[in-house]
Amino acid sequence: MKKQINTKASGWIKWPGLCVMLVAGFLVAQEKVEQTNQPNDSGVTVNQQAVPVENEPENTEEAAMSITSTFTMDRYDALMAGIAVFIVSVFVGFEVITKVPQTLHTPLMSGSNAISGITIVGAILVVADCVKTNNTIAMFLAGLAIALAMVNVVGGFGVTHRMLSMFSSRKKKKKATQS
Amino acid sequence: MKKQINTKASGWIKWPGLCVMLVAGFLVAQEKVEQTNQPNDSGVTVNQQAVPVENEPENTEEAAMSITSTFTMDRYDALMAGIAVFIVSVFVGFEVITKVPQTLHTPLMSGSNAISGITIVGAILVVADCVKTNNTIAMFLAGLAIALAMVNVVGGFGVTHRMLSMFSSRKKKKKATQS
Amino acid sequence: MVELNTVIFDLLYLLAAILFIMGIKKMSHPRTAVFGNLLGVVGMLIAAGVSFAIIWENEAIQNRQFLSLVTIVGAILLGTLFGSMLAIRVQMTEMPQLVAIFNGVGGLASVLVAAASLMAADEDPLYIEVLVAGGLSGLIGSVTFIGSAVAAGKLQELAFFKKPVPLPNLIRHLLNLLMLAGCIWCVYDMVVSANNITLNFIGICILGCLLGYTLTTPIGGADMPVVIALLNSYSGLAAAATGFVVDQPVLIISGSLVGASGIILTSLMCQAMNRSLLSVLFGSGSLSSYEEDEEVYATVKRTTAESVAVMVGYADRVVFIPGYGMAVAQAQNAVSDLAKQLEQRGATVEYGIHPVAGRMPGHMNVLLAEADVDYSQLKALEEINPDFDEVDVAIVIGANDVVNPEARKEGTPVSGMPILNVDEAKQVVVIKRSLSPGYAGIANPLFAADNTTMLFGDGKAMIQDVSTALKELG
Amino acid sequence: MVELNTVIFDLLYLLAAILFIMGIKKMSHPRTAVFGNLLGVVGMLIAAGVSFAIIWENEAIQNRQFLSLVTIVGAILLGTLFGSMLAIRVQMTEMPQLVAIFNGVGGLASVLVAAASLMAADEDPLYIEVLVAGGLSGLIGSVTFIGSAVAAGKLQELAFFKKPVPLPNLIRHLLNLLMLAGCIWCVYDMVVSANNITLNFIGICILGCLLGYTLTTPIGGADMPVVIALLNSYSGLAAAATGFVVDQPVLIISGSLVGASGIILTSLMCQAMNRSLLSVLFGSGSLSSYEEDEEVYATVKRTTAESVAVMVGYADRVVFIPGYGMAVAQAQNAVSDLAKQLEQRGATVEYGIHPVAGRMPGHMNVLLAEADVDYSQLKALEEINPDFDEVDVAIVIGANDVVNPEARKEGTPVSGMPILNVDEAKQVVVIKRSLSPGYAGIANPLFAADNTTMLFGDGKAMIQDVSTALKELG
Ligand SMILES: NC(=O)c1ccc[n+]([C@@H]2O[C@H](COP(=O)([O-])OP(=O)(O)OC[C@H]3O[C@@H](n4cnc5c(N)ncnc54)[C@H](OP(=O)(O)O)[C@@H]3O)[C@@H](O)[C@H]2O)c1
Ligand SMILES: NC(=O)c1ccc[n+]([C@@H]2O[C@H](COP(=O)([O-])OP(=O)(O)OC[C@H]3O[C@@H](n4cnc5c(N)ncnc54)[C@H](OP(=O)(O)O)[C@@H]3O)[C@@H](O)[C@H]2O)c1
Repeated sequence: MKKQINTKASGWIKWPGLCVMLVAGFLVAQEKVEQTNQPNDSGVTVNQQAVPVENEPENTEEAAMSITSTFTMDRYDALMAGIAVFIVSVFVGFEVITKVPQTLHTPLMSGSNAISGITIVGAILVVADCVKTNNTIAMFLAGLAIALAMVNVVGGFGVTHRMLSMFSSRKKKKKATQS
Repeated sequence: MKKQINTKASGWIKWPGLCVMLVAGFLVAQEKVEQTNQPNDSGVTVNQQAVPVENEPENTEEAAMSITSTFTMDRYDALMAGIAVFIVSVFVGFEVITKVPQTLHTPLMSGSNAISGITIVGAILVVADCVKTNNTIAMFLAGLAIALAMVNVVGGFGVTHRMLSMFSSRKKKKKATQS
Repeated sequence: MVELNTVIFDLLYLLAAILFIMGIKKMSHPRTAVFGNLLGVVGMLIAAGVSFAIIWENEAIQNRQFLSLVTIVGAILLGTLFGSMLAIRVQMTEMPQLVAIFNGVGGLASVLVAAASLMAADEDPLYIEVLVAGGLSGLIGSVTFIGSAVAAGKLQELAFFKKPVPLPNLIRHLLNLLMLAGCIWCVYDMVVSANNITLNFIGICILGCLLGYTLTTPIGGADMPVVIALLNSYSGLAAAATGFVVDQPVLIISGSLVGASGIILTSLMCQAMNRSLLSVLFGSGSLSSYEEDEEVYATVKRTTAESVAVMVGYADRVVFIPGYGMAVAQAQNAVSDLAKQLEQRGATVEYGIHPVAGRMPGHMNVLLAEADVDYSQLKALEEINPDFDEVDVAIVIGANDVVNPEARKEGTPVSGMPILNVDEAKQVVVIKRSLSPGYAGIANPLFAADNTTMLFGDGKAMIQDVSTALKELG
Repeated sequence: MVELNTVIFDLLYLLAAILFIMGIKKMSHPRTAVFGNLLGVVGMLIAAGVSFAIIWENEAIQNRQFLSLVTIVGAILLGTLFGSMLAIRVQMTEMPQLVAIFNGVGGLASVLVAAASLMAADEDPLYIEVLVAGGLSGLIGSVTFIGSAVAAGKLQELAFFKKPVPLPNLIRHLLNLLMLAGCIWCVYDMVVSANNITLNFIGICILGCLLGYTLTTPIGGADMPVVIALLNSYSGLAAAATGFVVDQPVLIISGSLVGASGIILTSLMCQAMNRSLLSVLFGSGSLSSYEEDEEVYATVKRTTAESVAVMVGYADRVVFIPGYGMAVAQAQNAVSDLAKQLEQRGATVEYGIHPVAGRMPGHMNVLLAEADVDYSQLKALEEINPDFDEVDVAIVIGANDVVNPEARKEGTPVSGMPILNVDEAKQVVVIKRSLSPGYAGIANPLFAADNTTMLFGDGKAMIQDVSTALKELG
């Protein structure tokens, strides 16, 4: 019976999930294509990276033409690999999480909440950009994001730990021997 | 008992496996770094893609300087994402395969053999390069690779199917009703 | 161009992702779960530490170090303070609200990161997929933020969230669709025109917030846990989208882990309540309230704590059926004490846990674990159901819908939901404050069954009364 | 620069990878396994079709279409021909060899792809990680290729592979290490000097081949299946490395799936044989052959097919223990016929399957499935072992090591290996051709036990004799 529920559940989740993911990936890709095709109708291929800070971005006509920088093949590869990471991770997620017993679903929820606090990485990294462009508002937002993500992380892991240590039998045994 | 075997097995496999993977990834990355640091000591950043076929590769001094083209940040991102794909896929593999029952281990082996025939993708794609550089030996090798991969694919899936249809009970029931 | 440090940092990020996966794997057993959680903590420390190291090394920052580092450290301290306060002070009964709040906070963080990175990069050329991912992150994040706020408010039973939206369903759906379309248009415009990025992003966020509100307010309070799990999934997806913005696989991996977790929990809950996700999200909204209560409840028998004590005092096998009411009354410790007393008298005590008892999956397990009940005594639906005919006394404390035999009939709001077959026990005691219905809002024929007696009163007080009476019994 | 087609193609590649994962997931039950395999086929068709479409669209090819397309199509046809011939004509008893051959073929394909892509790109600038991955692919691939060839040869018992390498262990290990170091140096040189790529690559391949030979030849034939599973894992890793060469996530995903599968099977086999992987790979090589056979076998009792027929004809519960000998004798159909006869006479028939019976994991299951035995009759070690004292007759056909009670003692080559407790059955019949030992090369006290009788002869013939005698019995 329990088994059946699991199978059925993963059944109806997985297919739409995958479809949505594929469609989303496709949309993302589509957008890019349209965009990149536009400025490049002239046959000029612009290979400009945003990374090198040393060379000040030259204000050539290409750079002015569009604020979005051109999409290199490598960049595209990175994006595709990112999508692959996403898809495979979803599989890992399904496999790993269907093994968590019912009893632990509440801690699982708060624990995964804590993990979603990983946005703190993004929040911290973005500070560099804020400093670079000297954008105080962005800096404020980033700081707020860090604080919020930290609430998520500390609170989530903390409360999960509190719950889980209630489940661990060691504590109980100690009490039992005491009394 | 069966459970125990599984857990223990995955225990001793996983850690060394992960370590090897990390070390390998690190080595790969290391090599790259050393290489890229060398030619770029002069502070010149070369952003040259190998992809655009339309623009003939200009034989500037940079291109002649090193046969290995420069490593862009995007390229690096793609590589990192590739490593991430690898790691996560190994997890998926472990999760999915530990669920295959003993009974089906022989078909699993031949089936996974067939899947490793995916090199056929690489073999076919490389033909384009061979044609472009007009390299007949490479073309011959690629053709051989295609044939070998195809043996793997057809043979592997075929024999797996043969084995698995022996397991499927339908055939048996039919026979049973016949006799 | 690629420095050694970058490589090491990125590998450490991947290590963090691996630790998260291993952590969740370890959650598959209560024995190893604590360790799993610690693995997660280590992973997060690594990830945050690496990010900090990257910032520390950044040239731009090293010139104007002070402000930015103060911001970061201050924000971390602030977050830690609030987070640990929440973690330490929250009551186990308030877990659903807490999870909702965390969801909302996570969603808002995603929005802010996307906003900051779009604004800060305003003058630089922006990659297109960064724009798309940023837009998605903003949309999902703001829906999650407001949606979770509404959910938390409803669970806390704040008056503000009680008034329904006075709109017919069709118009509501159309409006939502329109807003969604508006969001997508904003993303599209942002990407194609590439000019008014900030404006568009603000538009996305506002529409997302509205959407979060209109999507969640019509959903009934009983369905909130489902919504929370779904929003949990969304907050993961928002994190994954942020991963595409800042180009970090670790965010993508962790985000999709969380996304998968949320969606699985959502579906399991729906299954256990025998409802489809669609009917939860867009369903008829108001369930027709059954009004034949008086008829059903004609034969209800009252009892007293003393007679319950006599009944259980000489029983061989007692099963407690906890429900949401136990959480409200905070009766878990009283129940566990009574159970220990009964065990000392030689009875076998078990707990029958319905998958959706309480207000979130595994809610009862957490409460009982808090009260030191060994988890080997907690029996799941399919374990305990075949045994009910051998149970001497079943004590239903604060549960209602999960023991409602109406679920076996057609056409009721709980039809088809698997229930605990309490009515097969030899004797049933139901402890609740009145004859008022549970969250599904329908009458419960169990209360009027021949073998059922009702003990009216607050769960904790009643259980304590029984305990006392039992002690006097000697 | 990025065309719409490219995007679609890449998404289709990912779809193929998803199908592979789903396919292996479906392998978790015999009922769905056929469908799972078909999913794999579909995935492969998509992947190959997409690759072909990409080539078809390539400009360079469209100019000189003829030759390249002929090459591709011709190669595909050739491969299909050989592959299907192998798949259709192979005997189920030859599965280990076949898997070894496929492994080798896969490894060689990886080498060739890496070689072709390095050579073809000779004049273009090459990315460094492509070089590294190409080198790895060449190394792993050639080790896999020759290693698998040796393994297949050993399993087929070709004379050539029987002579051991006349080198002491230490020197052998040193030599191997040296070769490995040489390979790594070649990769390094290829990357750093970036000049003599072809030369270095050839060096890698030659060293890899040598390494494959010297690593596998000293390993005993009984350990070959472990080696094959390990090489299976390697061939997957080679494919993953190729994925980094051509920058396709689908190759990485599928390759690591195969890699994981191989390594899990390796470890399960080692566990079931109670040996560590290291002792299999580098172990002492020659096991000390026990020479007290005569003493052990003093009390062996012979029997005839007729008396076995009488014995089983009136038994209530009969268990067959198949081993490698059943595969050699191809006796599976005869066994299954005898079993059906017994069932018609009212006996319960089961099969006790040891995890390492035969020569590869699940070998016996495949053979018995071929002979139409229902898989509910196949009992695993831990299922059947507690029941042996209630078994009337245990018929051991061609098994030896897996029923050797010596395993319970210390200090023998099979010590600690879990065995089928056949000796606890009321009566035991062992069918084999002689008293010669099994693959572990040690005597088996079971043959001389009080309740054991030996039926000497070819497995198939003997079982058929028993069948005939049973029919005459009426
Ligand atoms: N667990 C989940 O994940 C989840 C998710 C979504 C929805 N739900 C829904 O939540 C419901 C759960 O069912 P349930 O049986 O646990 O609870 P329920 O049906 O909501 O009934 C709770 C009962 O507890 C009583 N109660 C409240 N406070 C009390 C107190 N202080 N002392 C004693 N009794 C008290 C109430 O009656 P009085 O007012 O008369 O005392 C009420 O009838 C189901 O409808 C389920 O579908 C659960
Ligand atoms: N399955 C795996 O994955 C795997 C992997 C690695 C190693 N192994 C090893 O393989 C061995 C498997 O044990 P096992 O008990 O199945 O087989 P075994 O110990 O190798 O013994 C096979 C027996 O079959 C007999 N035999 C051979 N041909 C026969 C014929 N035509 N008719 C009748 N009998 C015949 C042989 O005796 P006669 O010559 O006297 O007839 C021999 O004693 C174990 O040592 C295991 O460690 C298995």
